[in-house]
Amino acid sequence: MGGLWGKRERLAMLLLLLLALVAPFLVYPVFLMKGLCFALFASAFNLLLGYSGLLSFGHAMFFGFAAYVTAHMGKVWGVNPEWAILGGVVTAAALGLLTGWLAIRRTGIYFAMVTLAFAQMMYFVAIQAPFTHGEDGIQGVPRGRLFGFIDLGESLTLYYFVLLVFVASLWFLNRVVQSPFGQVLKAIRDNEQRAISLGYAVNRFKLLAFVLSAAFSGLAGSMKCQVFQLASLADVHWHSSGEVVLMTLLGGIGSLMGPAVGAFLVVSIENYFAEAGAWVTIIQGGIFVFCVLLFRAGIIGTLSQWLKGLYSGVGKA
Amino acid sequence: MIFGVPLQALLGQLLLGLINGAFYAMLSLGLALIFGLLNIINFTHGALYMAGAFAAWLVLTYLGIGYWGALLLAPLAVGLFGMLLERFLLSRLYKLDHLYGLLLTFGLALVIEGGFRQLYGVSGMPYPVPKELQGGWNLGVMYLPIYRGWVVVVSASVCLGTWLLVEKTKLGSYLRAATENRALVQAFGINVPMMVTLTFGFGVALAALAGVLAAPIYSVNPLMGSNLIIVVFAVVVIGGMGSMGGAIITSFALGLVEGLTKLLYPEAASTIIFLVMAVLLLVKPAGLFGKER
Amino acid sequence: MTEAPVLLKIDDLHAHYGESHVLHGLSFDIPQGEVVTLLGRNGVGKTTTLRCIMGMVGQRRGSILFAGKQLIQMASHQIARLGLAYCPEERGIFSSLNVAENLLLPPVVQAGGLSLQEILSLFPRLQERAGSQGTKLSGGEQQMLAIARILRTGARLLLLDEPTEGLAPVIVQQIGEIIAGLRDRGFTVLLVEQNFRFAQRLADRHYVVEHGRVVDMIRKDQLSVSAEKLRSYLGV
Amino acid sequence: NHKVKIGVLTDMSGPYSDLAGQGSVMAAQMAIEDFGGKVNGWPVELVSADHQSKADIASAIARKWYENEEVDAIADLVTTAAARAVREVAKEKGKVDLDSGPGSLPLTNDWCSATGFHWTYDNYATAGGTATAVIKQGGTSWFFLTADYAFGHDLQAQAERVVKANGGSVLGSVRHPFPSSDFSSFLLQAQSSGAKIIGLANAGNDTINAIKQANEFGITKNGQSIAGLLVFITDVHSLGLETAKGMLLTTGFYWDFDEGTRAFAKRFGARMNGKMPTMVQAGVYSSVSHYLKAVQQANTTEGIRVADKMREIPINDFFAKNGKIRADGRMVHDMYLAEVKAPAESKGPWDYYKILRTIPGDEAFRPLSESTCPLVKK
Amino acid sequence: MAVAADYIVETRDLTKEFKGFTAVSGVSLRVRRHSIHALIGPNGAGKTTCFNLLTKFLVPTSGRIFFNQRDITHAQPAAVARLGMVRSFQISAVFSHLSVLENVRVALQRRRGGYFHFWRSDRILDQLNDQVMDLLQSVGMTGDVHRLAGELSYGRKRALEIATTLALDPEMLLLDEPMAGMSSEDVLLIAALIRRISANRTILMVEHNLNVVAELSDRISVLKQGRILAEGTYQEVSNNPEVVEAYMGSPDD
Ligand SMILES: Nc1ncnc2c1ncn2[C@@H]1O[C@H](COP(=O)(O)OP(=O)(O)OP(=O)(O)O)[C@@H](O)[C@H]1O
Ligand SMILES: Nc1ncnc2c1ncn2[C@@H]1O[C@H](COP(=O)(O)OP(=O)(O)OP(=O)(O)O)[C@@H](O)[C@H]1O
Ligand SMILES: [Mg+2]
Ligand SMILES: [Mg+2]
Repeated sequence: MGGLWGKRERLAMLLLLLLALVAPFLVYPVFLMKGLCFALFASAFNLLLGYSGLLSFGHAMFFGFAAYVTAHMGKVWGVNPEWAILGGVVTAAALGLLTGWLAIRRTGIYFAMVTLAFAQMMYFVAIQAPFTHGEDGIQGVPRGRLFGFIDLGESLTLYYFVLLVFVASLWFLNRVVQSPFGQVLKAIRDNEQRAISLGYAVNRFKLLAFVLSAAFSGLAGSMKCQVFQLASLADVHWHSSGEVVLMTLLGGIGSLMGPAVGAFLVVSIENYFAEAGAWVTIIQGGIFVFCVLLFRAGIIGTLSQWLKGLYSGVGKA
Repeated sequence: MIFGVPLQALLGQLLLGLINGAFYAMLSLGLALIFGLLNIINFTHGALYMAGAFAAWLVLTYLGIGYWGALLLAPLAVGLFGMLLERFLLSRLYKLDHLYGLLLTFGLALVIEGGFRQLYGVSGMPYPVPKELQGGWNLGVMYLPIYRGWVVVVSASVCLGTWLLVEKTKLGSYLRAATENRALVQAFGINVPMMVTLTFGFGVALAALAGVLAAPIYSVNPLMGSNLIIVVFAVVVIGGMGSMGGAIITSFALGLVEGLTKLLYPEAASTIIFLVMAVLLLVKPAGLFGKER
Repeated sequence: MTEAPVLLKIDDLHAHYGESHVLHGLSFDIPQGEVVTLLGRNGVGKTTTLRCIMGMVGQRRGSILFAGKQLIQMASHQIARLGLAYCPEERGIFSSLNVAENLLLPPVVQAGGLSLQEILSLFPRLQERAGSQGTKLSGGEQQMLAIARILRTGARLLLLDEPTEGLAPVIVQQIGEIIAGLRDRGFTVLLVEQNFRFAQRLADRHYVVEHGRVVDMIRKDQLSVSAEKLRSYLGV
Repeated sequence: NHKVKIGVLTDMSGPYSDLAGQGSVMAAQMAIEDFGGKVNGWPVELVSADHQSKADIASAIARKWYENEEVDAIADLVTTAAARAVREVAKEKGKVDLDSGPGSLPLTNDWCSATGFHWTYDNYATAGGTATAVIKQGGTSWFFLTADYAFGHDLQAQAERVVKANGGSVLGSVRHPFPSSDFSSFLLQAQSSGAKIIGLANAGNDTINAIKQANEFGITKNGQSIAGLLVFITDVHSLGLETAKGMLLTTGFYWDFDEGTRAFAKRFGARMNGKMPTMVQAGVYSSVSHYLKAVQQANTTEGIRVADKMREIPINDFFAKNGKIRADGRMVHDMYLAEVKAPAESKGPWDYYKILRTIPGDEAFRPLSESTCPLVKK
Repeated sequence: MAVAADYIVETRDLTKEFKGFTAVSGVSLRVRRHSIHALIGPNGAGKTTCFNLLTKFLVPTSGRIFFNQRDITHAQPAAVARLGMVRSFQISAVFSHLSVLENVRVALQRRRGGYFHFWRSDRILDQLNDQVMDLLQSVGMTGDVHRLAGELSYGRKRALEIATTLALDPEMLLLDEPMAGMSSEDVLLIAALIRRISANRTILMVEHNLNVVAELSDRISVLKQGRILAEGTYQEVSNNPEVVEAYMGSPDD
């Protein structure tokens, strides 16, 4: 509750940040970057699901199309990465404005299905449009030089760039949640009629949240394109939309770090179990089932409940 | 000539659309039932449809039980399995946000599909059309395999039966009420957990039955259901949540629309349903036959 | 005055919502065929008591004996089948059912309830609005519906949580008559009421609840002498 | 610290996991074992992973392997998108990739690289080979069912080229979404076109379902024939001979071709529950052993030098007789035109093909002179 | 269109039909500025529907609505609230996952402005806490400040609802059965509160508790089957035999 973080949370954050700074020397950086991109994606998604109560089943369109635009700008137009990324984000935000404007008129499962429908149409566009190159995608995108002089070809440089973007975005998303705007958003999620009767034009709040979420999903997509140097159909497929839902749920809806943790978990499964071959999806499914049954409020949610229990137990004693 | 297509060809295509609609109907009915009940999109639905087809193949291969036996046995076995899933896994989540059910069923679907894939590979197994239903009729507009006609008949009668069961008995009221307020319905003396388990089993059995019907047409293959869920769920939503009749009618109607698209703009055949859904939901917020709350 | 046999006996009932302990050893009896009220300020645990009886509160312990049967471990559908029915204060009308479906939803558990005819003649309003979606009814109409639907079930013990809330004075009077009539037919009623003037005329005995405990019991014939005490409990 | 490390990156859970997948890993392992597990005293290690047919996963794994885990060569790479993604990384890192699974031509044209090899087949060979044979049997008018993605389009284009060059005609085509399960509508369109041949420019389950349903709708009985432009033996296995009999197809390998292939297939089958190897899996064996041979002779694992060596020495194993690698990375070897046997002709499981003709490598594959690969000196 | 300035709200021939059922029919209602006006009538008479029409939660089938001489017949509900006409709900509407404090603060925030500021910290909202406490005190809820609204008992939710509505400091307040479900003690408290705040506001309320109505209201309109049956002071209305028959019933004790 509230915007104030306890000492413990701050300390934990600081430790995490330190860990993130030295991580590329311990773990393969590209894996870390992939994790960060998806963590950002899930966090952006969580802004909508966790704090506005809107389950979008079409976020892949923002993620994927931002990646396409970044790839196209970087590869075909040869612009610097910062512009290519900005291009991706703006595309996602514009797409968010357009689809959100229509979708927020619906709630619950209907909202989910309208967003899914739009995403499927965008998927169709991605298959048919020449610039996306069908199922080959746009490959071999140059990583380029940031601002013209920072060479992102270096994995380590790129890592710190991605980390910076991630931390800044997460900070910002958290700020949105814990802002006057975020407070109203939570109220609307709880009881829309009541919020209207208090004089809030709820659709504008939802739309703004939707666009912000889309823009940051786009940012995540653009960063992913930057890291892997490709943009592909897989990013626009409904599986991606579903995956981000799963990541968020896995980590815990409506918590700051939950979606990021969920994202890292899913990416790690894909990464570390890739060599288990065909068993990957079975293991992944098993982990999902296991997590739901064990961590019933998402990993972070449940952990923090346990911790709370511990502290309050100590406090009472 | 309509849309530059000879009337003959058009009729043939529409007929095929109707047949596909029959599959959608069986699947969407079960899905709608389960969604109405638990408020979750049952992501295992596609996997259990596949399991139904596999059950048919398994009893044929290992027990020598043919199509007719499978038609009964497969839905029974899969329905029972579904009931176990509900009792031991899903039922633990009812106090949480409905979304966690999605995570669980999605995970289960991965496990089930993965398991079959490990055991039987992905290329699929041949399953013959039963002797009694081989051959076809020449309808003039097209050659209609008898088996496809049979599918339509089975599907239509199962749909009708289910619809009567749910809409014309109090079961429907209980189900709808239990979605809104489980505790209160139970406090009226209705064994809600039991009802949920049975209904879940029934919905899943419908999926399995569709699987058995599909086995002779498509190859029996572990991935056959994996992309189905999203389309079928779209059908349910277009029909209007909570409306069994809506799900049935929409299934057949969308089969037709899809058939027409396959003729006029085949590339868009798998997208058209979503286009219809987007437009429809923006115009009619609760789908074709749904009630606005 | 000879005591009727006890139909419901609650002893040392405790209930929790998560970490908050709401009922602290609440005990009281309801004799067969009486109208009994629970009185108390907002938030003292009256509703929770009713929900415990119906088995709708997850964390409960103590003893609830109904006609000699222990209810504390039972699932709520089994409890209902023994002949108890509950009308919740927030009414619990189902929005996905229309008025008629709402009315017919609770299954009849015992013979001897009111017939549909009788119910509709008591609440003609429900007949007029029969096809309307349940939650589209006005607040008072929903209240009538919530009461009406449990009258059909034939349950011997009716738990009514603030049944007069939101009803027009004429209807309140009518509800009073219905409850009195039910008592005459041998039903037992446990009533939670804020409208003391209404409760006063109907009830055979009143239990006063404070902080999750029954702190006092006042019989109908002692009301006048206990007026001062009541004022201090309830501010009436 | 010297060792040789080979990665098999393939589809282990998706639609191509039967024709490649675990079998490809097994083939690679057999190649290593047959080589004695060591090259010039350096141990040979094998790793494998599932790319789920997704370009991004393939790219990520390839990058990790090449950069971080000292993998020297990656084999199989079924599906073009994955192969393409790995090709980009391999090119950048100067490492070897051995494509046995994918079929798209650009791998040896626009996307070619000095260290990238295309081993088993390509669309030119399978679609072209089959179309030529079909036309020679009198199948002059065609209608295509094409999976609506680059791979399908390419298959269709390759077949069309042959059809037109041989005086045949294309009466129409329909692009179906990928993947599809119901083909009845498309088949009806094909039927009403009156074409003698229905060309299936798709793969895997799409092909299987299309053939099954063509049978069901009596299309094959009514005088029209189906030509699968890319058919693997696992597809035939799944269809059953009753449905697939008489179909013509082009393959780079058939297990029951000669002593060598039978010997390999027997060993393979013993380890794979009796399954026979597909051309992709056999190709993986061949490409890995050739790679090891080149490492041995070049006495290094450095990509460019091994690749040069690979081009130098001819390939002679059960898979290829006198195979050679061209400048564009194409491994040229003989292909086979096969006809699916009728059930009565088959002596047992996996006895599916009659080899009608050996298509010499230079005829089967697109001439080097037509290649658009920048490495080809003109 | 002359509307006398001493009437803050005026409706003309307001009618609302639901699929062939007329819930409100031809209601012309005038509410005098700075008065407490009660709307009573049997269940289902159309009182809540009138509220919904006034606050634009429903669109009237016909008729017009004026607020402060302004035609608001076609305004959006949120806009009406911002113009200064705010309602409470008959069936409690609280933000159940927010604390009691936050519930009230969300309303205050609307008055304060800056609610689109997604880049600022919500700590600036703490300035509002004193005001929140005052409001909670006035409904006797200081003990529950940090509880989640969803966990409150029924009666407490009603009290919170009133505090939240008051937080907007509206010119015109529509209260739908504010006392329902409250204990007698709280009824007195809220009645006193309503009396106090009515000094410079207009209040239109629906209430079935006749003691409260008699005690508080300056003027009463009685609605029956969607039409105005009678209007006047409590004295006048309660002596009208039609009203007694349709609504009040035989006077008790
Ligand atoms: N779901 C819940 N979670 C947590 N606390 C709850 C919950 N429901 C009720 N409580 C708390 O339990 C206590 C008793 O509530 P209960 O509803 O039984 O009161 P009540 O006597 O019926 O009050 P009222 O007259 O207002 O209806 C209250 O303090 C309330 O805040
Ligand atoms: N959205 C709606 N659709 C259909 N009928 C409605 C709708 N809203 C209200 N009604 C009907 O209109 C009538 C008037 O309802 P309203 O809620 O205005 O009554 P009320 O005067 O507030 O009654 P109460 O005192 O019981 O709250 C009722 O019969 C109700 O069933
Ligand atoms: Mg209560
Ligand atoms: Mg009302």
